[in-house]
Amino acid sequence: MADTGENFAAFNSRALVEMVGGVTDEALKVTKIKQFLSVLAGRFFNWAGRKSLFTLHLGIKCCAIEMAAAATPRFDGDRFGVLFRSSPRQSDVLLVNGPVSKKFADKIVRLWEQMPEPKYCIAMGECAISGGPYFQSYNILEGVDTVIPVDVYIPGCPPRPEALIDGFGLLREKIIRIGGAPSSERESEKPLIVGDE
Amino acid sequence: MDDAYDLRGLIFDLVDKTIPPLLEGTPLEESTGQLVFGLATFAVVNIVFLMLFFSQFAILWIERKAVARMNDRRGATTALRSLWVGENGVTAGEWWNMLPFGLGKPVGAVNKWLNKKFGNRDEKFATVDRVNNRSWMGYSIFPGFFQNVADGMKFLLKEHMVPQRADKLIFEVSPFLIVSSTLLILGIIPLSSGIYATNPELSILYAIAIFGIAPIGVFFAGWSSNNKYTLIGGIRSAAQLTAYEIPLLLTLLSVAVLSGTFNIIDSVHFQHSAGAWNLFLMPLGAGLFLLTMIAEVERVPFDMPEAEAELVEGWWTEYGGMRFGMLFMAEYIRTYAACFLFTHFFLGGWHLPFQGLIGSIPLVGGLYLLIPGAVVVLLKAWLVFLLVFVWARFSLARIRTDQILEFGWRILLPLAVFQLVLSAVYRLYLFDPSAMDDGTYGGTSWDALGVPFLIPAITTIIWLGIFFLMLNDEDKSGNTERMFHVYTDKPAGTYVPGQE
Amino acid sequence: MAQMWITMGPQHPMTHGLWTLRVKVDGETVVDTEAELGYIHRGVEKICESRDFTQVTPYCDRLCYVSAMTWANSYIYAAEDLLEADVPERAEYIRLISAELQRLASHLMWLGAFGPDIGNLTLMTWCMRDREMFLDLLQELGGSRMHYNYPRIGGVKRDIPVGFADRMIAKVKLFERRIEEYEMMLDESTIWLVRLQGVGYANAEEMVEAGVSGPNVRAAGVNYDVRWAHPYSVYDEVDWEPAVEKPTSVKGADCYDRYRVRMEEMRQSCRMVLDAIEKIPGGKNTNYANGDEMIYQKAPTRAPEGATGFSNYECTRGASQFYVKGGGDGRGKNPYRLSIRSPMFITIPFVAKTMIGYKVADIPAIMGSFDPCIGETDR
Amino acid sequence: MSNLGTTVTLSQNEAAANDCLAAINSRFSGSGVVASVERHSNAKKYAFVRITTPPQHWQALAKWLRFDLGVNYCSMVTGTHFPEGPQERGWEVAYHFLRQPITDQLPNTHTVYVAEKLDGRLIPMEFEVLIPLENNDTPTVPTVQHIWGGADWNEKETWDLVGIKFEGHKNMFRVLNPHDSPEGFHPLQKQHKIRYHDHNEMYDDAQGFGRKPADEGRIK
Repeated sequence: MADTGENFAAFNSRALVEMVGGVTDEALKVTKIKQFLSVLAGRFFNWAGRKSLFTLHLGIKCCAIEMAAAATPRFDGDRFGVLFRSSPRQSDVLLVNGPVSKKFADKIVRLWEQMPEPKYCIAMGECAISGGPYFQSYNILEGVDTVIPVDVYIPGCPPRPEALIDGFGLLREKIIRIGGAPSSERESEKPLIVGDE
Repeated sequence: MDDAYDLRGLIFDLVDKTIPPLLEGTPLEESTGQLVFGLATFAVVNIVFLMLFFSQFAILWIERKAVARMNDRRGATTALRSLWVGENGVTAGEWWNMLPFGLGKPVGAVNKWLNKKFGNRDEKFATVDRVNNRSWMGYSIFPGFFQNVADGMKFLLKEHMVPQRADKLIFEVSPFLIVSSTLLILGIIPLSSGIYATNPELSILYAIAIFGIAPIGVFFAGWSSNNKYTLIGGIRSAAQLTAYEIPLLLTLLSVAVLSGTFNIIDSVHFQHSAGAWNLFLMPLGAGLFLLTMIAEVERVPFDMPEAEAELVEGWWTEYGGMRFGMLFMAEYIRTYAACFLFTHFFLGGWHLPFQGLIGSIPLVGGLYLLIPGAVVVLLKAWLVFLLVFVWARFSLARIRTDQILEFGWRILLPLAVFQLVLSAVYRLYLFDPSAMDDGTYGGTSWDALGVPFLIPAITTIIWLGIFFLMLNDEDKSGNTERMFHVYTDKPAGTYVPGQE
Repeated sequence: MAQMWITMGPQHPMTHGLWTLRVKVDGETVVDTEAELGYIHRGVEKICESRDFTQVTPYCDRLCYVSAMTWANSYIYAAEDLLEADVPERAEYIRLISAELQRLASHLMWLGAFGPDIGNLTLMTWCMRDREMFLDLLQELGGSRMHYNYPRIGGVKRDIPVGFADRMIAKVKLFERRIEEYEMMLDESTIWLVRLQGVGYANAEEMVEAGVSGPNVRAAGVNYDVRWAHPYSVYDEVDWEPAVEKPTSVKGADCYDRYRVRMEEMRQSCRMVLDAIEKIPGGKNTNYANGDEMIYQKAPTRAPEGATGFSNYECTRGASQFYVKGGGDGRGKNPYRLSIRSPMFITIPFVAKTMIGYKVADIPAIMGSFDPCIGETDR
Repeated sequence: MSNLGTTVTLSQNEAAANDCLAAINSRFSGSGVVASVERHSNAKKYAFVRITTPPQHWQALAKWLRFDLGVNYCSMVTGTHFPEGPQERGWEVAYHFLRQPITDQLPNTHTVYVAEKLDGRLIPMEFEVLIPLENNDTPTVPTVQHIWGGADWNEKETWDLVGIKFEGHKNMFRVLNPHDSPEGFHPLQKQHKIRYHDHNEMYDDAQGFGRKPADEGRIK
């Protein structure tokens, strides 16, 4: 017992911290409090993430007018937490509301890369989905999904503001499922389509 | 008069009773006093800060609701009516029908009558059917109240981005500079004479000094983001705040001169014991204080630093995630602190209006005096926020930079000096120190010629007259070419609301 | 401060669309500007060469997203010039009414976008709110909120529904009151005046030299309006006056003049539709079936090689012109060449040069007062 | 009915058009410049002046129109490609001009034109100038950028889309197509076909998910 190599003085603080941490961790695991806390925090943050969707104030074409109409008193998207910010750093949703031309393609990719994760992309209107009436044009990409992964498609030319709000509702349901996963990790997620049965 | 609810004294007594017996015989015994003070102060500070923080959600909520109503209907000019009269008689959930025993029926009747009287006369063309049911399972108490909570928590989740070529150290530091200096303001703001974190002797100077720190952080943020918008925003902010600090300081100096102290709580006490609120003694000072404070907290019409139209988001364009959330919160804390300071300097703090008169009524007066001072202060602060900050923000346009600076230097500064002289004259020649009384009824120091409240009444009437003159001085005959020069059959501005 | 270039756009609150304004500033003063367009160039002219004359109308709807009806009418007049179609008078009246309602909606959209430029957020929601009234009216005609595809070559798609006249009169009379509310809020606000008056001067001859037209020129004091210079519909039969402005300086019209002239145009449009709905032949509460000769006369669908059609139309932003060549597709079913003249395409470079010498904070005021619309600019 | 906005009558319009025609013929007779008075066949059947000029006379004609005839507004420039056209008309440039009674204003005044009292140059009039070009690969026409400011960006656009060179045009660049478009790519020339021009691949993928643009490599 004399020379087991252990003595009280050699009991350093890191070991103490590890021991205490392990004990509390075990205690939390045994009493299920850890699981409870993690589930609770996940629920709360998921709620927060889907209740406040700041949208980038980007007006490309016709649908931009319906986007503005959706924010005004008759439709009032603000009651769903849809708020428009002018800076991509502070926005969660990139609402592509118009055709993406060759000249604008790299710009919109840059806007998408400037947005912090978790970020979502909504393709609003036929032009953003497939090129729409201009699918034959020499200067228009066939849909924004050729350059940006799209989460929700809102068909219509232009879709009514109710459809836009419905699209945000679909995005909420998707966020309930995927949580705050970054856009690179949800390539497998099938995009949702408004009005799709 | 001290507030009846002395939370601070209560907690100090509690700690003083509980702690010393525990320390009997321990080596800590000789430092009992410090320990008691530390623990009690810790408790009080926590309580006060929690009260301030949770009541701040009400600020954001009030702004959202008021703005929704203003934008719904007539806009700022008549929006306050539509705060209680809903859109076409539709309020956000007919909450009065949810009260038990039909207690809310009279409210509903009054609402209906108000709608018939003042509501839109064009229900059948009404193009806005604002969704009237934001309730949760039928209960719509505080609809939309927790939206701000969701926003704040979402910011916690967001990725933290620093621009590649930004000056990373300063970029990271400046939000904390702004937020910490803003939080320090709340330390000296009393909720009543018994509920405050700390009460330094020169708290007015302290408040102004702290208010002056955040602009440095703003300038750092604008410069370090390596973005031209933020750079212009930061420089604008520096120039504007320099121009508006000085009138603010002079206005507060005139307040201090009038009330003879540099302490916020003492100035509130003075207003009561002298018999009249400062608002009625220096309306000009109150107006200057509000103007300069709006410029200090950078809200419309003085929000050049974050002018959304030309500078994308102003000096915080590059901030995202929780940094942006903290900056956003700091903005509103500054606004809230400005409302509190106005309440304490000009609206008599925690003293009820006509406390002496109504308090002297038997029965009712006693109940009236039972209203806690903290509630009075909060209500006054929210009212100031609603009537001044929100209303101005959503009814006015944005002024250009050079116009802002010219206004500050050429108009506000001389007016502030004039107000300082005026308050000195009031204090020296019109003030009767012998008549001060710190009782329930307040003093009568501002009586003159035996007429009660003569000086405040005359001052208010004079300033209201000047305000009215300046309101209607626009020389229609002088600038007919400007106002009425469109080739039209009906000139502009001839519409009288309420007339068909 | 040293001079530096600031790139505003393509995503910027000032641009009202997708384009880039490169500004060289010295401190807060604008020294030089460059405009760059083409971010939503769709090649409509190329696509229309493979569509027949009826299929072109939806593309013309989508040229300008806030005044679809006027652009569709503009193309329809060019096609009628090419195909030599006759239009019944009731259809002309309906076109006039629809175009003027669209003009009201478009000017409201302009005012709503102009408010945030100056910093007044309430104006946006007010205008969008009142715009919904006219969108509902146009929806009764065209069936959609924005893109109606309503006029046809030789008439209109369908007649005005029963009860449309009463609803329209009620809403327009209400809106005349609302205009006075706007003026009560804006014209009597000193901040609004000091932000707009004396900013962005542009005089008439410079603007005409540069190709600017429409309300922007009328704001400079000259009442040149296609609707009386080359009248194309029944504008000579209804009661109206071109809105003309008195500029207060030799330097021409400033932002306030342009704001005033558009407010006045809204009044005149109200006056016009209120008069036209009374004078409409066939009665305002009768509804003719689709294809009835009161509202539609069948037009030839093929144009020979070499035939050309040209229309000069007072759109909401100026004179919009179409130049159509027949004989495409070998059999003359398609236009061989469809050329579109957009007023904003010529105006925007001029406005960019107008900003030189003013402050950075004036850029949105000047740009917004000219009412840019990028959909018709880039085509 | 007020004194503003009464319209120009057809007789005024006809007379003004004939005056312009006579002036043009007296000035440019026998130089290959052919002018005629045409009528629109749409709404009000208004008359306009159509001029056909060879490109070498175009600048002289333009100066004369601008400064002598008071044609102060260049509204649109249209270039057309006729691959199968005759040798002398393989390309065509069509200018459209308006004569607007625009004058600068003294302060606090506005001009109220009473249309019945208008005469001479104050009567609004449309002009259409057609310039046929040789059927070769480098169609060239002298610019009028320095005569009408409004022609500046119109000519830029015409060169960008159709590929007609305006010699003497200063600061010519692509206004609508991307700056990195290949040299000589002018989409409105007839040899360029639109995507899916033979209507086959259109209906393969209705949702358009799997479809990638033909020019995917050029972006990003």
